[in-house]
This record gives sequence, C-alpha cells and structure tokens, in this order.
Amino acid sequence: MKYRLLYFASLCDAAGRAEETVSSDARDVHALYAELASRHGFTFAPERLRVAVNGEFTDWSCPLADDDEVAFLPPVSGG
Amino acid sequence: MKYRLLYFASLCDAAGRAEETVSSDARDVHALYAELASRHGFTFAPERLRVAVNGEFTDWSCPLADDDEVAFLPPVSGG
Amino acid sequence: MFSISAAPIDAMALQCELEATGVGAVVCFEGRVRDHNEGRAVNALSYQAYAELAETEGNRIIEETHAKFAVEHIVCVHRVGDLALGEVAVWAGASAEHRAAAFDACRYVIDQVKMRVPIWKREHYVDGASTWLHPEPDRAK
Amino acid sequence: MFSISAAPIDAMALQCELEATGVGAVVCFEGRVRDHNEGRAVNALSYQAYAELAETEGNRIIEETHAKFAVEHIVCVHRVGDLALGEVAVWAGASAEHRAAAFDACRYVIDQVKMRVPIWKREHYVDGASTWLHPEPDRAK
Repeated sequence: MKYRLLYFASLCDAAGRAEETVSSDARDVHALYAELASRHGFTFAPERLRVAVNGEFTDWSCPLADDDEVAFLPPVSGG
Repeated sequence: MKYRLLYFASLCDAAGRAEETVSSDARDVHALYAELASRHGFTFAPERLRVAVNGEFTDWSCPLADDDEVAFLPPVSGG
Repeated sequence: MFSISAAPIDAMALQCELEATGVGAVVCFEGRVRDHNEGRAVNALSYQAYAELAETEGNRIIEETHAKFAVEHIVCVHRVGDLALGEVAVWAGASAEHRAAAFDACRYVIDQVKMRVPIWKREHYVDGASTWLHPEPDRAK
Repeated sequence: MFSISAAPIDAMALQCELEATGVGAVVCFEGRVRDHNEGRAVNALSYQAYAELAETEGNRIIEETHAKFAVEHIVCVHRVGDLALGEVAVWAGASAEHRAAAFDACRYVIDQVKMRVPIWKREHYVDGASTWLHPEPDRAK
C-alpha cells in the first residue's frame, strides 16, 4: 500500500523532510509508526504521540487504506 | 461645629445638591447622618451606607472635628 | 494605576502601559454600556464618582493585586459622565510572564473595583425614566 | 472562529469581530514571545502547525466554549512562521453579556488551544542553539 506521511517539528527534523510517500506492508498506524521510527530514528514512544489520518485524529489501532494521509503528532507547544 | 458634606447618586438627588456646609451639634458620623437623613429624607439605613471622612473610609463611630469633610456613600454600582 | 476619566477610554493607549520586557501574557477587560439591564431597555448611562476616594481605593486594589499575583503591570480606568450604548465604561488590563497570573489579576481588579470603588451608575431607559443603581450586596454583579 | 495566520496578528481587527448589540463584557488575551524560557535567553521563536487539523480542532474548541459559557462571539488566531521578541503568537477574545462568561470562555479557549491544537514552537536561543518544544503532559503551561 502507498501512504502519504506528514512530519512536524522534531519528527520533521529527524526525517529530514516535511512529507513523503511510502510503500509499506503496514496495515495499521501502529505498524506503520514502528517501520518509520526504525527508518528515520524517531525516538518518541507511541504513547507520547497522537495520530491523525486524512486530517482527523484517530487511534493507534486505526486500519489504513491505500493513499491514506498519516501524521504522527509529537506533543504540542502552541501559545 | 461646621462640616462639609458631599452627596452622591441618589443621596445627591434627595438632598438636591452635591455638597453643602452645615452647622451641627453632632459629634460623630452616626449622629450627623441621623440629622441629615431627617432633613433631606434619606431612606438608606446606615448599615447600607459606607462613610468617608476627609477622603478616607472610616466607621460609623468616627468622632468628628470642625471642618471635617464627610460623605455617606450609598451602595456602589461601577463597572 | 487606577484612574477616573471624563474623556472616552483609549484602550490602545492603556494597553501600551502594560508593555515590559519578559511579558508573555496580556489580558484586557472592557465593560461596555449594554442596551438592556434586568429586562428594561436602556439607551444611555451616567456614571458619577467620588473621584478622590475612588482613585485612592482603586490604587489600593491594584497594590493588593500586585501582592497576590505575579504580574508586571496593572492598569484600570473608569469613565464618568454620560455614556452612549456601546461605550467603554471600565477598562482593566494586566501583563505577566504567564497567563494564569494575567487572567487572575485582571479579574480580581475588575471584581474588586465593582464592589468597592465609590462610583455609581444611573440608567436612562428608553421609556424616559432613569434611576441610580444601588445594588444589594448579594446582587452585585 | 479559529484560524492560523502567517501574517502578524491584527488585534484591533480581531476585537471588532467580537462586537454585537447587548455585549457588556469583552475579554482579550495576547500571548507574546518572551525573551527567556526556563532560564535560557531566547531571541526568536518559530511556530509550525498542521494547519488543516489545527483549524478543525481549534473550531471544535470554540464550539465547545459556546456550549459551556453564555458568550456572544469567540475569536482565536495563532501565528505560524518566524516571530521576533514581543510579537503576538496567539490572540483569543470573547464577548458576552456578563463578564464572568467572557473571562471563563477566553481562558478556556486559550487553555484548550495550548493543550490540543497541533502547533509546535521552536525556540532560538541567544547562544545560537534552537530546539522544538515537546512538553511532557504535566509540564504543559
């Protein structure tokens, strides 16, 4: 399956890019994060991140479909 | 003794003036209010008013001296 | 600084008085003349103050607020005279390093000013009547 | 309305959006870039947002606030991009008939925005270093 990934803040720095499209065998967000964390050296434990799929918050067990846009959101610091 | 009186809001309306100088035998603010309430038809019970003498809050037992400036302050409604 | 003003309140100028290096939060409150109160249609207000004592008591409130909360600057101005609908009757602002103190201080100032400072409001109603407001202690808002 | 802005925040224009007949209280909050944080001297900040989701979540917060408090209008704007010291990073305002609701609503909005909306701050320090802030839940301010 193909997924579009969005990276923000320190995940963007770690990945060296703000977005990318990847081909992956992962079928849910948890598996996809494990794969990307390994590839890009992400150090956040999943419980410190929120997940968004197609522009809306979801949970870590969310199943994925081809062409989904996925973002792993590190702890926010607006304001 | 001579006192200068300041009237505000509905006490000003009732007295028909914002200030006046009176000669009185009253020697404390409680006695002075009783006299003025009778003369001007003030209907506030003393416990609903605060008292200021010479520009500072004081209490109803405050003794008065010649030329003191006295104000009886009805409940406030600023803001 | 607390003051009484016969001229319209210039909120921008007052907010500038809150500036300081290191300020991370500014909270401002404006109290405006509403077109109604307790079910009656209002078309204007007049405020009267015992100006000398109002400024003394207002500045006492500001000193208390500095003692209670970690704030940088506090400013409060109350109008007197005749005000039209929508005009600002009272303005209060607080600046601080963090927002909790700025919110708490701004609210404390306006709450205390309304309770304690010798200022009185006369409401002018659409039907031509008018009355000074002298709220019972438990009805003060 | 919640929005993300790459341009400097125009507080006066935003406050005008809070106007309505019958409004008696307006409370505004400004969060500004401070010259220090947790003991380190800061000389600039950058904010990044997941703009689409930030606006969705920000507007959800505003809807919640309308449901919780008797307010007329609520506006909140958060800057993104590079900000100098003293610039406004976030602005929130609420108007209401009475001041308690305006204070409560303004504070609720900014508290929730800081906790929930996907926006991140990078601090640039005087010594040349910089870092994204990812606060632990119990340290979020």
